Amino acid sequence: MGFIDILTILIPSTLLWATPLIFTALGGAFSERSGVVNIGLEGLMVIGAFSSIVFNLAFADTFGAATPWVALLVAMVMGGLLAILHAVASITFRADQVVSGVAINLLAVGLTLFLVKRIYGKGQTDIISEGFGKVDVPLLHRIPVIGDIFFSNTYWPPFVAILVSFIVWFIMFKTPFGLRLRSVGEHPMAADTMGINVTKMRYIGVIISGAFAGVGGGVYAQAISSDFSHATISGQGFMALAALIFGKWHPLGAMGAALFFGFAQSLSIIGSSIPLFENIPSVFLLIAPYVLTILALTGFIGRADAPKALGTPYIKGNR
Amino acid sequence: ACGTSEDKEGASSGDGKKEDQFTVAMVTDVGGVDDKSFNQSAWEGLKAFGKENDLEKGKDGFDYLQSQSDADYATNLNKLARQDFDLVYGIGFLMEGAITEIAQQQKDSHFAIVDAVVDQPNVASIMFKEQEASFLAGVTAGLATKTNKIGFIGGMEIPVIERFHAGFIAGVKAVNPDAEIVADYAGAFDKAELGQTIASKMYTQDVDVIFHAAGGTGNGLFKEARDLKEKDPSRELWAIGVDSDQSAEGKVGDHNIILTSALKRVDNAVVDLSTKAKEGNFPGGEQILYGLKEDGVGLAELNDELSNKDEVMKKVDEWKEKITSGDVKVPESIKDAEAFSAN
Amino acid sequence: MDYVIEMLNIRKEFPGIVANDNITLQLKKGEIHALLGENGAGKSTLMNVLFGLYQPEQGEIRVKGQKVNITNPNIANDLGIGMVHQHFMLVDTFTVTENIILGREPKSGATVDIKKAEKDIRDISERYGLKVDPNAKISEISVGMQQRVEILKTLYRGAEILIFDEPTAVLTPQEIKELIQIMKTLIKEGKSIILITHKLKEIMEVCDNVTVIRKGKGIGTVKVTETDPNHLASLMVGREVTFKTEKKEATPSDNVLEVRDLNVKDQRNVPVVKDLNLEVKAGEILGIAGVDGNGQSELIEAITGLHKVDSGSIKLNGKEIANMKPRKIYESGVGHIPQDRHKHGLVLDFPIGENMVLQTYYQKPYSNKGVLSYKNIYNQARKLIAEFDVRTPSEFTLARALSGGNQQKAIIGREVDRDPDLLIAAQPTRGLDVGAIEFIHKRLIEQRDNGKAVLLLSFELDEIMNVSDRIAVIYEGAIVAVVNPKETTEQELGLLMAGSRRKETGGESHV
Amino acid sequence: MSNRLTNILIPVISVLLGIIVGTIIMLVSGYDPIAGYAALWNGIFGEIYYVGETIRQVTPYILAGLAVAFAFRTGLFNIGVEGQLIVGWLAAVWVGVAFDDLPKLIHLPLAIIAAALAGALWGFIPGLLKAKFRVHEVIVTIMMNYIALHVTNAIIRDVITDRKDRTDMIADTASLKSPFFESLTDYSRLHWGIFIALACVFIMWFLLEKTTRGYELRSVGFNQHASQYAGMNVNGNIILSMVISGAFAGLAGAMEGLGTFGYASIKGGFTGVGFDGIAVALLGGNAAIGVVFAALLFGGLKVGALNMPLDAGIPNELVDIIIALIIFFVASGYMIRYLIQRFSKKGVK
Ligand SMILES: Nc1ncnc2c1ncn2[C@@H]1O[C@H](COP(=O)(O)OP(=O)(O)OP(=O)(O)O)[C@@H](O)[C@H]1O
Ligand SMILES: Nc1ncnc2c1ncn2[C@@H]1O[C@H](COP(=O)(O)OP(=O)(O)OP(=O)(O)O)[C@@H](O)[C@H]1O
Ligand SMILES: [Mg+2]
Ligand SMILES: [Mg+2]
Repeated sequence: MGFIDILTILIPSTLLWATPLIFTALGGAFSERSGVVNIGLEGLMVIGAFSSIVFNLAFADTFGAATPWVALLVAMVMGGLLAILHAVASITFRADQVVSGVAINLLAVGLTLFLVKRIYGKGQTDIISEGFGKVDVPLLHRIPVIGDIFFSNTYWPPFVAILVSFIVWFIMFKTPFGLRLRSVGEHPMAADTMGINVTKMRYIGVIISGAFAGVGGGVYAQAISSDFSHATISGQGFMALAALIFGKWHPLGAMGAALFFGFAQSLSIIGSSIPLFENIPSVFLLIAPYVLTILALTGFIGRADAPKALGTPYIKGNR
Repeated sequence: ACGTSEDKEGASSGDGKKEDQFTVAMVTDVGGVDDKSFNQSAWEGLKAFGKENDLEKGKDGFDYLQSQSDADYATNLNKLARQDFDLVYGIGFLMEGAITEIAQQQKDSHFAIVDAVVDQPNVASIMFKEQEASFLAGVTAGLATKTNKIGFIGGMEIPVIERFHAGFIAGVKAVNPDAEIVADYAGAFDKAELGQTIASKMYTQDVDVIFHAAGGTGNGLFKEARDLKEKDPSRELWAIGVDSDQSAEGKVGDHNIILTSALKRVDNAVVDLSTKAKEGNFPGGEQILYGLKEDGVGLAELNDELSNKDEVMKKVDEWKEKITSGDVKVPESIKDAEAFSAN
Repeated sequence: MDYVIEMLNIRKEFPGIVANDNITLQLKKGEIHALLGENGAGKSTLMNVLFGLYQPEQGEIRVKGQKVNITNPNIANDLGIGMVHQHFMLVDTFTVTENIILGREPKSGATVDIKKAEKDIRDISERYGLKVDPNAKISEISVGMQQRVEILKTLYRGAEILIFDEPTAVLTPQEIKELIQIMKTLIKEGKSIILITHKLKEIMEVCDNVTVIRKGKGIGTVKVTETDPNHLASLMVGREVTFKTEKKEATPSDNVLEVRDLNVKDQRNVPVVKDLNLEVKAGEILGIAGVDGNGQSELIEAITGLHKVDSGSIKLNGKEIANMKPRKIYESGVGHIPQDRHKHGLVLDFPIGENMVLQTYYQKPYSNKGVLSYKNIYNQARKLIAEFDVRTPSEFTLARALSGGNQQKAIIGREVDRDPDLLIAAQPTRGLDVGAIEFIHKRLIEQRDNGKAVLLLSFELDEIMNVSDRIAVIYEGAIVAVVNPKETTEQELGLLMAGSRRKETGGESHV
Repeated sequence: MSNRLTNILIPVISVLLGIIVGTIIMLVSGYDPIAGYAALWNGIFGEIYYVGETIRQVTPYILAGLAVAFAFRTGLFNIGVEGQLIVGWLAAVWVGVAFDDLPKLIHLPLAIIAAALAGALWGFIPGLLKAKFRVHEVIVTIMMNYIALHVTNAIIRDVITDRKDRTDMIADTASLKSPFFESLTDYSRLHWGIFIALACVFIMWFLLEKTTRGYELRSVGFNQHASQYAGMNVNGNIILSMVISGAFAGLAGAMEGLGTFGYASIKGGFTGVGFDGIAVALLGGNAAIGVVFAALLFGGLKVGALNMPLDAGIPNELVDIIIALIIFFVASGYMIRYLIQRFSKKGVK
């Protein structure tokens, strides 16, 4: 296989892999930047995947080709709704945020499978008919070489994800809202003395994280698995969390980390067809993404500093 | 659930309220009864058997339990045996250990296991000649391909999948010795994204027919094939399903990208074995092989869009005949398959 | 009436304690009004009530005669009240500008208008003489600068009434001088100030009136012109307090600590201690005077093994200890009262009792063959708590719940009780009230009188002058002069600290 | 109301609330809650067999919970219990299969130690990276989980066996199986491992609360700066903590490999026990004894739930929902505490 050939397979699949992780990690950034640990991303993705598939199955006839996009909105809302639970527990009731996140994960899996069995009378849904399909990006795919590698036989959601990453970066670092959100995660008492409603900001952060993770799950379900079962979301939420930390809690960093995961993952699959890697036992290719991540962290990414107030409930008048 | 002793008595003496009813149940692995694979197929067999014999779903007829993890197999099998089911199936090789153990403890209960061999007097082992089904799939693929490049996606590298793989290679070789076969294992049965990437790679490399034996991972193959077809309906590419007829997964507008499916008729085997047991001929301690001949494996309907459908069908029937008659022995290992030649 | 603020009969309770009990404070326009009280008397609480962080159970607040209900800091801001908190309320990772505008961001379109913000800040800082770099990150600027940011925050919000909660506790003398100047400018510009401080000298210098509270109760308000430090101290503590610490003549003997040609680099590999020479003798207190950031912290960390020594020698009782592990150094007879009690001194989430054996838990009698003896640990804790007057509900109370003064007393008790040959005390009285300071100074001198060596680091010239037997002045990583406190003045010290050589004593003499 | 009583009341009230919400869910979904809970109850206590199975399930939960709790108490978040468990499982079985002529007195301890060492090694790596390079342990442990999964699969397939999907059964001399318990509990798979788990509970408690080493570990967990100042070896303690945590997780794997299953097989995904361990630890307040109770609750509900589809026609995921809710309520103890205080105040008046 030629180098360009390899890239034409590698890049679209990298992008596709990374997309759910990007959305979810961006969500994580909102929550964690506001000071609330969100280990429940996995569960929020589950809700997103579930609701998008259920909606897709029910309304494919109504919305036609627009169905997956509308379903993403539904996933977004459902993710946001479930996240409220995390917000109430960890912000208002001062629950340990990790505990609450773990509960979110258990709850999401239990609830969705319970509902699937209740609704469909079986353990998994049917396959959707209107998923995210392959596209050639208009105009861009005509660019020689680049067009083939990046813009042909690809999907829309990755481009949306990358665009959204920049929007999130803009919101977080250029707008008053972003400044306030970050201040609440770094030093809530300082923010409080500046008249910022810490509780409100944290609620917003957590709910947005749910919405984004919902979209992440919805993208995964509709662009990749095409149905919903217990195995649809199995670890992607944790990978997104890893991407968030890897990317140092920065939206673009998280996007980069997610792309890196996607790349390493795709490489491990494409690898067996690259002459150089042909004779490597498959297990080495299978663990490559994870080993590479650890090496990258150890070698040149180094330590990342979490938002200072991450994980601590804000209690007025305490220090 | 009533008291322990009462239940036990029921189990050993075989009387009680279920006296005249032959009851049967199964334990699925984590896949559940709608995994579009052998769990589903087995459950359909149970339902068919139930219908034949006027049984109702439930404790007095036929039922199933789904496992949530490996640790649940034994509990579930035990539970069913304790509920006085006359025959309890364990679906999948993963249950080998659990059945072995429980069969020793519940000597009066009858068990059957699919895809593994358990050497106990009260266990019947159901094995399939997957290679025969995939051989026919290979024949189809070998004749359908235009590019002479054919793909195989395996779930995990385990013996069952290897049999599928071996038969497929042999089948292709039988009708199209020039065709090249590329194979990849995803390392998992439930990772659709892996299947999708592998399929994407293969299709990009000019492969035009891909056969999967990878459970849920295969969903990724179908997704990729559908997406490519949807984008470019004129493109000729195929996917071949496994275990049950997966043609429903292949619809793209007016097209369907599922060429055919290599069937593993767990349902037939279940009905067959249940009937034998009901009639008092439970083949305890035996290993029953279901192949083409026994209707235990087979090939699903060919896709109508296949341009040379009739020719392919003829060839398939020819080879089916050779296999059922015993003229051809389909290799079970990849090594033998590589050496296989059509004469 | 010309009161801008009237807090009348304020009562504020916390679970189990009345922090403010019927306190009245009236602030005139254009005055600097001091609020004085021991640690834990309720000063911060009262100010937090005024700033809207706490709601009083009882009492009334009037702003310019109008009765108001301040339920959150926003309302306080709107009423023109700004507060510089005791513990800075700054986001470390933000720039100066971002910290100042937070919550009141100028906008252009959807974005924060940083340009305009910076301009506004420059304008204000020029007007009040508060020079800052708007682009600098908080984590990269000095404490004095950080305080200016805090003041700017209030001015940016148009505050007319400023509350300063112990602003000078964390500042160097130079910075204090600047701050006093700033406060005077603010008054000239028509602002009114409430100042909390434990330093009576400062009150005498800048304030017009003083309100004294003791254990949550208002004692009364006096005019500064009609009082003196001794009177104020006794009002506050309820007994007579001595200021000039009584001490006998020192009888120094052998060198306990000898530092020769010491070089230390900081994390960024910049040399911060350069060819430093120093010695401390048994039976004396050596004070190190200097402006913050001249290598003091690194010097102490190098001696205690917390920081790598680049070159040079550190001898304790003649034995080389440079680059030994901290534990080895402690075991050879060093005690260390760290600068930052929260970060280094205590494990805040341990009970105060367990904190008492932080360096000795592995030794007998606190443990035996690796198994802790809680009985002995808590016996020791009880002993120290009694001996050092640590006010805590019990020895099982988490260290976090103690007030700063009591935390400090606990640390000092722990270190002194190990009876080290060399006791290093870094800013041991920061933020403490006069009563506590007196107590701690006595303890240090007691150590000296017992024939131990004490190395005292402080930014408070008063403290250095009062307590030390000799004073070493540190400047840019080296000791530039050693003086006898009886033969020098604060002015002279100040000059030395600013880098001017001391001609008459021969410049860089050996210490 | 005394603090201690409140601390006991909170989990109890949480369980009750969880059950109440579970009831509501069943009613709304058209199931019969009484039948549902009866099935659940019978699935735990209905037969001595189920009791045995519950305790069997509780065994690895205790150890996985201890692993998470231990790391937590020392300021580390070990999401890698799952991976450490998997390698421990494999190591135990490997030893169990490979030596068949050793006396039980040597073979069984050897297999158990192998599991602990394997888990410890898997914990050592993130510990080392955290200590030396300040790499966040959460990411590394997540990655190590996947590495464990693939590596153990490859070893089973290509090293221990000849391309088979599971190992042979371990030798009897390495087995934790207990015919005595099995006959006592009507052929449940209850094995001797529960005693190992309980011993570990004691070890964790003793180590953390009673020893100087535990003092250091806790101190480093709370405040690294102060610990360093006090002369403790901060990096060493971080690594040690992960190693001990990993060893507990490895032992949880040994329980599965030497007790419940007797073999190791290729896995398509995680066992879930390691992740449940997080919930168990947190529910148990990260205290050794708390972990035992949490594991009992968790294990009981999980085993009992298996009975719900057959006996009451209710999907067993309902129990997962209830467990999640209980964890929520326990975590939100502040709210319950507040309510209790309001309540008892009113009571006094
Ligand atoms: N958040 C709180 N919760 C409970 N009690 C508190 C709280 N803050 C302060 N207190 C109590 O109120 C009393 C007054 O505390 P405050 O901080 O106002 O003292 P202070 O006069 O500012 O002391 P210092 O001079 O040390 O700053 C303390 O003794 C303490 O017991
Ligand atoms: N969260 C809290 N809960 C209970 N009491 C508290 C709390 N925070 C502070 N306190 C109490 O507040 C009192 C005074 O604390 P404060 O921190 O004001 O002292 P401080 O000397 O000013 O400390 P620092 O030197 O750190 O500024 C102490 O008696 C302490 O018990
Ligand atoms: Mg105060
Ligand atoms: Mg103070």
